[in-house]
Amino acid sequence: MTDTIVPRSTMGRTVILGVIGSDAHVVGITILEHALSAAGFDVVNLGVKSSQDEFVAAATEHEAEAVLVSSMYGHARQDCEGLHERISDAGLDVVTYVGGNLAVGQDDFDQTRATFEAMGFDRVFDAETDPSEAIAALERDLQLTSGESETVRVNT
Amino acid sequence: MTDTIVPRSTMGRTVILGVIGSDAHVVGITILEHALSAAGFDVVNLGVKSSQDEFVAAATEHEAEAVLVSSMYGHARQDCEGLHERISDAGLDVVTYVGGNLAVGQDDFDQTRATFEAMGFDRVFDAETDPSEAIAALERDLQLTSGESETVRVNT
Amino acid sequence: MIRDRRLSTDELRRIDAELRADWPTAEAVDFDEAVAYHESLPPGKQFASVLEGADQPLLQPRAGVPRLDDQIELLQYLERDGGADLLPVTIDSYTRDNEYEKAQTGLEETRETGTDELNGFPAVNHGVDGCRELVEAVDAPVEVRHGTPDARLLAMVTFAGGFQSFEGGPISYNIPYTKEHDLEETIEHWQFVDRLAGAYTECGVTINREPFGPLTGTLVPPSIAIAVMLLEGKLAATQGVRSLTLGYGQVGNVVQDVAALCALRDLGEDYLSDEVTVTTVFHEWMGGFPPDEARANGVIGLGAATAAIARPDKVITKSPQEFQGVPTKEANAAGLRTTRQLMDMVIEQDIDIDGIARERQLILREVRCLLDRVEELGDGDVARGTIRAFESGELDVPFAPSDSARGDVLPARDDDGRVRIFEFGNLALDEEIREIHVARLDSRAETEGRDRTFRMVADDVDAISDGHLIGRPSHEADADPNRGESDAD
Amino acid sequence: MIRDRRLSTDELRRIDAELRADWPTAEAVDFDEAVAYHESLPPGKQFASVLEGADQPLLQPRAGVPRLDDQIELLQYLERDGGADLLPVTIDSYTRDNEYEKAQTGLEETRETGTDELNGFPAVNHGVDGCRELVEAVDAPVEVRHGTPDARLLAMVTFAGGFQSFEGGPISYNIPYTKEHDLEETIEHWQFVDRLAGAYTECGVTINREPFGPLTGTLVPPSIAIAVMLLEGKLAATQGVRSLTLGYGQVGNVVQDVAALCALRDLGEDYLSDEVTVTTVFHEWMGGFPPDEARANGVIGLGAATAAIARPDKVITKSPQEFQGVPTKEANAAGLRTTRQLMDMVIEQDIDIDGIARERQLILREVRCLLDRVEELGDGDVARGTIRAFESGELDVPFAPSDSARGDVLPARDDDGRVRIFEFGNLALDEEIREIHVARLDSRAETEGRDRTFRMVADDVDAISDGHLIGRPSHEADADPNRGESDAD
Ligand code: B12
Ligand code: B12
Repeated sequence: MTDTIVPRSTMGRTVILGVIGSDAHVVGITILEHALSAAGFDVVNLGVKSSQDEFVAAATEHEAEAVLVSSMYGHARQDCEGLHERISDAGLDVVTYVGGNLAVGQDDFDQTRATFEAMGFDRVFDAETDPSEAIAALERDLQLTSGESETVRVNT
Repeated sequence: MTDTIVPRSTMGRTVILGVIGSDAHVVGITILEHALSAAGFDVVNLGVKSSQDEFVAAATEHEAEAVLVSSMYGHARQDCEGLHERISDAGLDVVTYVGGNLAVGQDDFDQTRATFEAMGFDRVFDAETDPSEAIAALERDLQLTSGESETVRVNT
Repeated sequence: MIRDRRLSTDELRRIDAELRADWPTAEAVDFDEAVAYHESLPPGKQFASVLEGADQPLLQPRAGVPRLDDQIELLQYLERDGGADLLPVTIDSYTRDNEYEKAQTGLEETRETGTDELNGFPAVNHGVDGCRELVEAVDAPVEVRHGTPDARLLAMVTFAGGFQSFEGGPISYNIPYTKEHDLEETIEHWQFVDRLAGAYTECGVTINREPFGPLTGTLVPPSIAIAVMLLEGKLAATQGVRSLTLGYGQVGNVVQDVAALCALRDLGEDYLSDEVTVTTVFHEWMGGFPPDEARANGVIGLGAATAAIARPDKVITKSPQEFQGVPTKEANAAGLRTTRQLMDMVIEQDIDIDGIARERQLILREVRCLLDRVEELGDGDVARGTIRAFESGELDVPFAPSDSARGDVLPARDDDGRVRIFEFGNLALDEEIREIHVARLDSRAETEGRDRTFRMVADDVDAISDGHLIGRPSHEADADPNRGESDAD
Repeated sequence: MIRDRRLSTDELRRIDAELRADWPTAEAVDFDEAVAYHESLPPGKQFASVLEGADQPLLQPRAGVPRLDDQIELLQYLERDGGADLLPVTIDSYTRDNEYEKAQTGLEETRETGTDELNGFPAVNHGVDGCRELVEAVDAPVEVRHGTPDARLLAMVTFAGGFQSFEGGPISYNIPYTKEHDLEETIEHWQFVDRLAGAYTECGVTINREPFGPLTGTLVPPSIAIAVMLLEGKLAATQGVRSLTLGYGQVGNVVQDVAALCALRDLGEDYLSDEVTVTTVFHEWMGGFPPDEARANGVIGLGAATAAIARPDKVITKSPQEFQGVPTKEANAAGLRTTRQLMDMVIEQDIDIDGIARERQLILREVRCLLDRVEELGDGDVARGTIRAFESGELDVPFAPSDSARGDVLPARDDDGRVRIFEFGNLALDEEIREIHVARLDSRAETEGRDRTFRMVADDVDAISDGHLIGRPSHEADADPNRGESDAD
């Protein structure tokens, strides 16, 4: 993350990041925050134990283009229920990702992915996800096409 | 095995012990030999890589009451094929046991047991068998009843 | 501001009375009846005496499922097929937040759907009778393991429910587990828990208390963890706790881990009054695991080997399924047996590794530095000192989610894989000690031909799950082909 | 009597010609064409240079199934999902007895029934083309691992088949593997194998040779194993072998294992001529495994930790299914990954354990004693000396099934778990050394309050599979409730 080439296109693009519900696992989003920043995004990190309201409020306030929800402790389904209604109620047009250990126990990830896609998430990531995959996905979903992908050297 | 109480009844009872086929795993029968001797049996240990003929010849020569075949390396089925015909051809009336890692690979032991019982073995033992189990089985099969089970102290 | 002084019986009663309103199951709690109940339990269920009387490290897994019948089956299985010496109930996250209503919903949903909708056992909801049913259904003593900042009601119910050991503490169950809990408040809450444990103890029912040593589980420098253990130990002892098990989470460098456990044991005995019986618990690696059961077994194996050398009184085992989610009972038992086999094979051997004494010296110096500062800041009062030290960042924990800690300190491994401090923040370590850390990390940076940046920290956080101890840049290529994408250095 | 002198080209040709009658596939062997074939192989398949050039211990599993397509699939799997650095073909037992006819039947039956009727890969039956298909189908270099006393035809076919490493030797593939093979004869047969390897080497195709260090795999005292390695090394070097990997099987005591590997490496370099490149291989525990995969992972973990400390050039891994039978490919790969994770986590750490130098000294003294006597008995000729020493029992191997060894020597563990000699037989160790062993075992006997009898040996043989390193009487109760029955002491 030091002295990294980042695409200029990501600069000024705001993403909201946080751990939802009663979940206190902070290490993953700490790593994600650094990686997203290093890749040029403006990251608003809500930290752990963030409520659905906090996600929606932050996205509204910061005119965010994406909301990244992390959940590690196994209660993601319960904690995310209703989130997408709130997002549309707030009139937000954001890309939504969820990632981490999304089910309690030894789940079958395909099934878990289907569950969360059905809830409205644009992408669902498991705990093996490297930050680079999230960045690549954001670049695609926010149409940061290669035409715009001029790069700039950033020292973090 | 030192200074052990053994039932007098086992004394003078001869058992043949050996590893059949091309199998060179000697540690198991070494342990078995000591345990059987300590329990009072007269043990004729043929060692490893013993042929069916050697088992039959030894049982005849020593008027043995039991033949204990060990096989560890996975070729037991092939190596034991025909053994029981030879035993009856020789007019022997012996109890036959087979034990060890009787199949190649991760077998289902119930199936393996059935295979070897069908071949004529009176008892089939897996590699978890402790010598004491073989001794207990011999005492039952050779009708060394508790009436006879006077004991004697032996120093090995 | 709160002080480190023993709660009076009146205060204890008053708080107890208040808490009874929080959830209906509290009504069933009756202290005297509970003492009698504990006295009726056989010696094999007396946690403190089983633990303190053992001549080899005892093994204990983590395990919690929502339903009582399932929890009983799980613990019986871990006892029988895992050979666990001590058993746990791990409490669910809603209970940890005192959201008994949500826990109730989760429990009921679980009963209806048959799939677990909670990540642990909601002991408050199960109530005194549920807890006793559990305690009676197994042979080994059972501990409550949770992560609850305000564990007062949980303690009331579970102590009355027959449990004789209770994990946590005001710092260790605040800093790593919460966001907005005030440290002063959690100290106050834990004074109640510890006083309640003390009250049982005075009636002849020793309640073992176990501060949570691993903290955030992620590259916590040993001296920080040990300082927290001693502070919590002292706070508990003030309230009358007489059986204390101080914890430490494996960092993965054998010399540092053995040294830290020695230091923890020695300091525990020095720092705490003679009335307290101090034991130690070693947690197998608490950070991110490899996403592969075979490799996870390698991590567990190193924990077992370290335990055999350091000989703590207790070892908390991990399962090969740690990475993915709450393990199956089979995987949990497998973690116990892998640990047992390796530990038993090594424990009879004399293994003296060079450099342990020196590392231990360094840890001792650091802990003294931290504790002296707490003493100063509190004018001799541990409670005040602790609050002030965390406020100023003179005490700090890496990756702490709680607002009660600065979370400025950042760790990284040195060239030998020992955890050093990369970013000190305001941490109360003297210049000489800081120089040692800086020098060690400089020499690693040199080995790797790169600067000391957050990247190094991030690489170290991922290293074990990627198959290494140290997050070297050279490892990245083989660890994950996708990795390269985001870094052009 | 045979002598340790290099076979002439004529002798080599004559024997080669004779062997061609043994099995039809021998006809396809053409030395010059084979050299050209080897030269066409990419650098990554050149066994000796891959092994000798590595900067970390390389991992290699054991693996052999009867069918070629299955063997290819198996090796590709172990490479891809196990991360094996070096690959094996383990040869079946009939081929080891030169019973190519029986192997053929087993192979055909396997093809018909779909279940494996051989315990390994019948390379002679698969012939030169089959071997090459295998070598080409994988990326890593492949070694032939077998246990064949008369491996001449196997060597001819497999060397021509593109394999560049060949396990075994006249002692190590006789004493533990046979009953009636004469040692003089096996030395003669291996002179051919080694000369053939030498001939390839002289043409620029280095064939790596690897004497089988674990011998009977069961509590072999390190000095005995090392002496055998050096003797076989010398015999091979005489025939022109230039890449030698000397082996050692883990005994489970970390200090003794690390000391033994140091001693092996040092003596290998001292004792063998400078033209020979000596590397070492460490075999994870070769004795009886626990009948439980979780516990087996503990045994494997200790092997990995030991390897990380001792840093041999190569590690042969075990699988968690070792106890029961030939492992599935998944279990085999799991053994590799467990080993890799633990080894990689420890290898960057400086771990210097006390007492290694002293144990190493003892091993060195013992090996010198044994080798000096061989030298004497052979009037300076290793071949003769070896034969005579085994005849007289001055060299001996515990639990040796072969009539060529006395098999009088019996090992037992001391109080620290190190393998000592309990029954010396005629072993050529001086009085002072014997006294050390006796004293160590006496002190164990005292600890256990029992006499030194065969029972102790038997208990030690079972100990690891029962969950311990040392077969203490106190362990029996918990290990196996049936145990008690046969012993009333
Ligand atoms: C460290 C740890 C802890 C620490 C956390 C300290 C802290 N405050 O952060 C402590 C010890 C306090 C802890 C507590 C608990 N933990 Co915990 N913990 C872990 C552990 C070992 C490592 C997590 C970690 O830090 N990994 C390292 C980081 C870098 O990786 P990561 O978190 O996976 O994040 C990466 C990816 O997942 C991904 N990612 C994550 N989120 C998102 C989101 C998006 C949008 C994207 C694209 C990517 C992404 O990118 C991240 C960066 O690379 C995991 C198991 C494991 N993974 O090995 C268990 C684990 C997550 N914990 C678990 C549980 C259950 C708990 C507890 C409830 C206790 C309990 N019952 O045992 C409490 C929860 C308390 C609470 N209220 O949150 C379970 C969850 C079970 C489940 N889902 O089925 C796990 C899986 C362990 C287990 N097998 O049981 N834990
Ligand atoms: C040590 C060992 C070796 C040593 C043997 C030295 C020697 N000469 O004895 C060496 C290294 C030389 C070796 C070689 C081979 N081995 Co090996 N070996 C083992 C190992 C690790 C331990 C065996 C042992 O000594 N156990 C300790 C003794 C005390 O226990 P035991 O042998 O099981 O015997 C007890 C019981 O089984 C029972 N018992 C045995 N027989 C009988 C008979 C009766 C009637 C009764 C009642 C009881 C009984 O009582 C015994 C005493 O308690 C086993 C795996 C394991 N078990 O962990 C593999 C194993 C037996 N070997 C195996 C194989 C395949 C081989 C080889 C063919 C090499 C190869 N392809 O990899 C060669 C065979 C060469 C040959 N021709 O025989 C396989 C067998 C596979 C299968 N059946 O599917 C095993 C299971 C390993 C594996 N998982 O692949 N081996």
